[in-house]
Amino acid sequence: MKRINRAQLKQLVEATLFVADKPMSKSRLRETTLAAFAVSDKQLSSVIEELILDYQPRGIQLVEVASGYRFQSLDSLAPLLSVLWQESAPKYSRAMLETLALIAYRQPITRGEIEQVRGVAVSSNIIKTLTEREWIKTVGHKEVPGRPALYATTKAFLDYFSLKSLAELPSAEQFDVLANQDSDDTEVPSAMSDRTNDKPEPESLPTNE
Amino acid sequence: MKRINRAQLKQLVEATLFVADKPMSKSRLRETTLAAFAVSDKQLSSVIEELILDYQPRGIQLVEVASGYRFQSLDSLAPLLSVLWQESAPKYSRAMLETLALIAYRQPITRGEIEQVRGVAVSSNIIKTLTEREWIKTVGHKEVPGRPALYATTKAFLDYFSLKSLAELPSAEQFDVLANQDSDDTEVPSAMSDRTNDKPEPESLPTNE
Amino acid sequence: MSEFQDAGPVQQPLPLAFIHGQALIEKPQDLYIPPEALEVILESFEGPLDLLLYLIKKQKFDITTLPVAQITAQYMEYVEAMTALKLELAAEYLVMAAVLAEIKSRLLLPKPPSDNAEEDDPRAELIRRLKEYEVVKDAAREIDAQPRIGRDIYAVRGEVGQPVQPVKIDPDVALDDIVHAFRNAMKRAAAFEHHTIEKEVLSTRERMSRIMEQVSDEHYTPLDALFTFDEGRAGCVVSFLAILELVKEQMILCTQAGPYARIYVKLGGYEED
Repeated sequence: MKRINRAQLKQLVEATLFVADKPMSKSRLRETTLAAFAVSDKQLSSVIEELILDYQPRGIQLVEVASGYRFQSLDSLAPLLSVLWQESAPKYSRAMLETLALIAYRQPITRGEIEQVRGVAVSSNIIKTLTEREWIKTVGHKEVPGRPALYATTKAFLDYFSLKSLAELPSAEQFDVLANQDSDDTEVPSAMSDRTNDKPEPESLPTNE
Repeated sequence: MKRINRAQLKQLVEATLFVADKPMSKSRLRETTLAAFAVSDKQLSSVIEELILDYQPRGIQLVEVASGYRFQSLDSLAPLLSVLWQESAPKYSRAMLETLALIAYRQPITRGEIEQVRGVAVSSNIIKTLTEREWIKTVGHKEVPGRPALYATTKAFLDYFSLKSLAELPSAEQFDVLANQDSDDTEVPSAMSDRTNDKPEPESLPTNE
Repeated sequence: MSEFQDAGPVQQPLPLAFIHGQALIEKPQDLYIPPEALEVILESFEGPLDLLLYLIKKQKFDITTLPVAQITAQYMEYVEAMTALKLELAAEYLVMAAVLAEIKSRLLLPKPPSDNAEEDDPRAELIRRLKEYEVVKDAAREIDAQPRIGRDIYAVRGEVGQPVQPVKIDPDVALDDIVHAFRNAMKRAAAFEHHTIEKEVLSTRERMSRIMEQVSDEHYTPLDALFTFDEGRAGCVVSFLAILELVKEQMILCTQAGPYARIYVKLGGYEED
């Protein structure tokens, strides 16, 4: 293990996060550019914290999202920066957003369960698009006839929406309230009452790495 | 034309250069993100100069290249950053493995001698790849016209295959006997017509699994 | 609570649809709707729950006190209008119509004595579903408002200062592969010799004869004159082998004045010096 001084470590972490094409976690940093160096957890954390502070007043920010740290433009500059790209950001249909919301809040969930809550069929196209965007993935199959796929959101979904974990999703409390109501409700065979707790844990659940 | 204060201008220029996927000249900046603002040449130049200075001690630098300004990682960090990009080399072709095998069992051996046994030319690429992997090396020259290089395997070759010495290579004689037994094989002539010795053909590799 | 919910549907209604550029705020009170408009209205709803929620909000009813009679009547008007216009009505709308009809009829029936009146309310399940759907609808809206890459955030794409060579991961090789490769090479070599000797001998012999014809015993022929470019490498090799064979068999004689000098060929064996 080679030695690296603090200034060099800071430069290396900064440059790595800058050139990487995806957010990088501390452990990913350790596996790649820091692999050859003796760096303590404390050192690495303090260097990253310092970088976050360094960039606070700047036009770009170092932020933590689900799968790690990344540099991104200052939120308030987005409208001005959008002229750099010809194409505007895609808009998503309500059907797609509602499906995504259900997968995000109720994961793991089957297509049938989504349809039950929404009251309409979920088109295969929506599932396909969300899968292709790598926002959702199949995390298992429900042990009921037909063994339907169980969907969950991915870290890429959280990254895209600048979230560190599912807990940061807006209106998470409302869902909690609903879920609690359901659990008290013994009579109504609800869409949620058949959810079990022994489902495979999706990767995108809040983590503390 | 809207007004923009110096701090905002600096943030906007910084963010633009950070998120743009190409270097941007001052005029390109004026045409895009600065289009709506009243900015003098002097202001713009001084903001860019200030940014260049700001980043001087950092792992990322603002530099001017032919087509404009761009942020890039510190030159000296490039070798450390290269681990972020990894490429898997294609599996070795049969030609490569046979060449290596002949060098291992018949060392020291010239390229011509390998060609004689294999019945086809040995591409320079094969010798280069094996040399770069440090599995073979030139140990001398054969005292015949042209003084061809004599190849032998290295210690790294033995290490890779967990061999203490060449004597531990599975007995060649044993295979010679086998080879003689198999030489009646009717399939053999078809193997001779194979001239694609540079191309990977992993499927045709004999395996013992 | 989102803007949409805070604003009463009457004071600040959300346009249901845009028809020929005009916002259609509310379903016209008399049920006459131009067919194209109804189609758009239908498309603007994400299913029967969405339509029911719209009707409830429009009448400023509370979901929890779901006035089944009124809502059912309005819902049926929609469904009937859609059916009358022969619009392709999603099956879900008809299922909901049946649910509403069932609830209505159960409410009309005399209530059997029960300990828990609340649980027996036939509206309970529909109310629960409506509340649940409303939460999902809000959540979808909030996810949409969440900052996203490409719209609110631009990710940084950094360049490396110097061109970097990607780290190459060498393929794995098993010792067995080497042994088999050796075995195969030897196996083929045996076959190769066997086949080629016959072939090559023939063509070399043939070439030997032709070379014998070309050279004379009177004067020297330059060696390079025996090679023709149009034959390609294989032809040159055959010629070369033929010459070597001829020299070996002392049928021709090669002489060279000095190192790197031109080589000349003459018919006949080594001259007895």
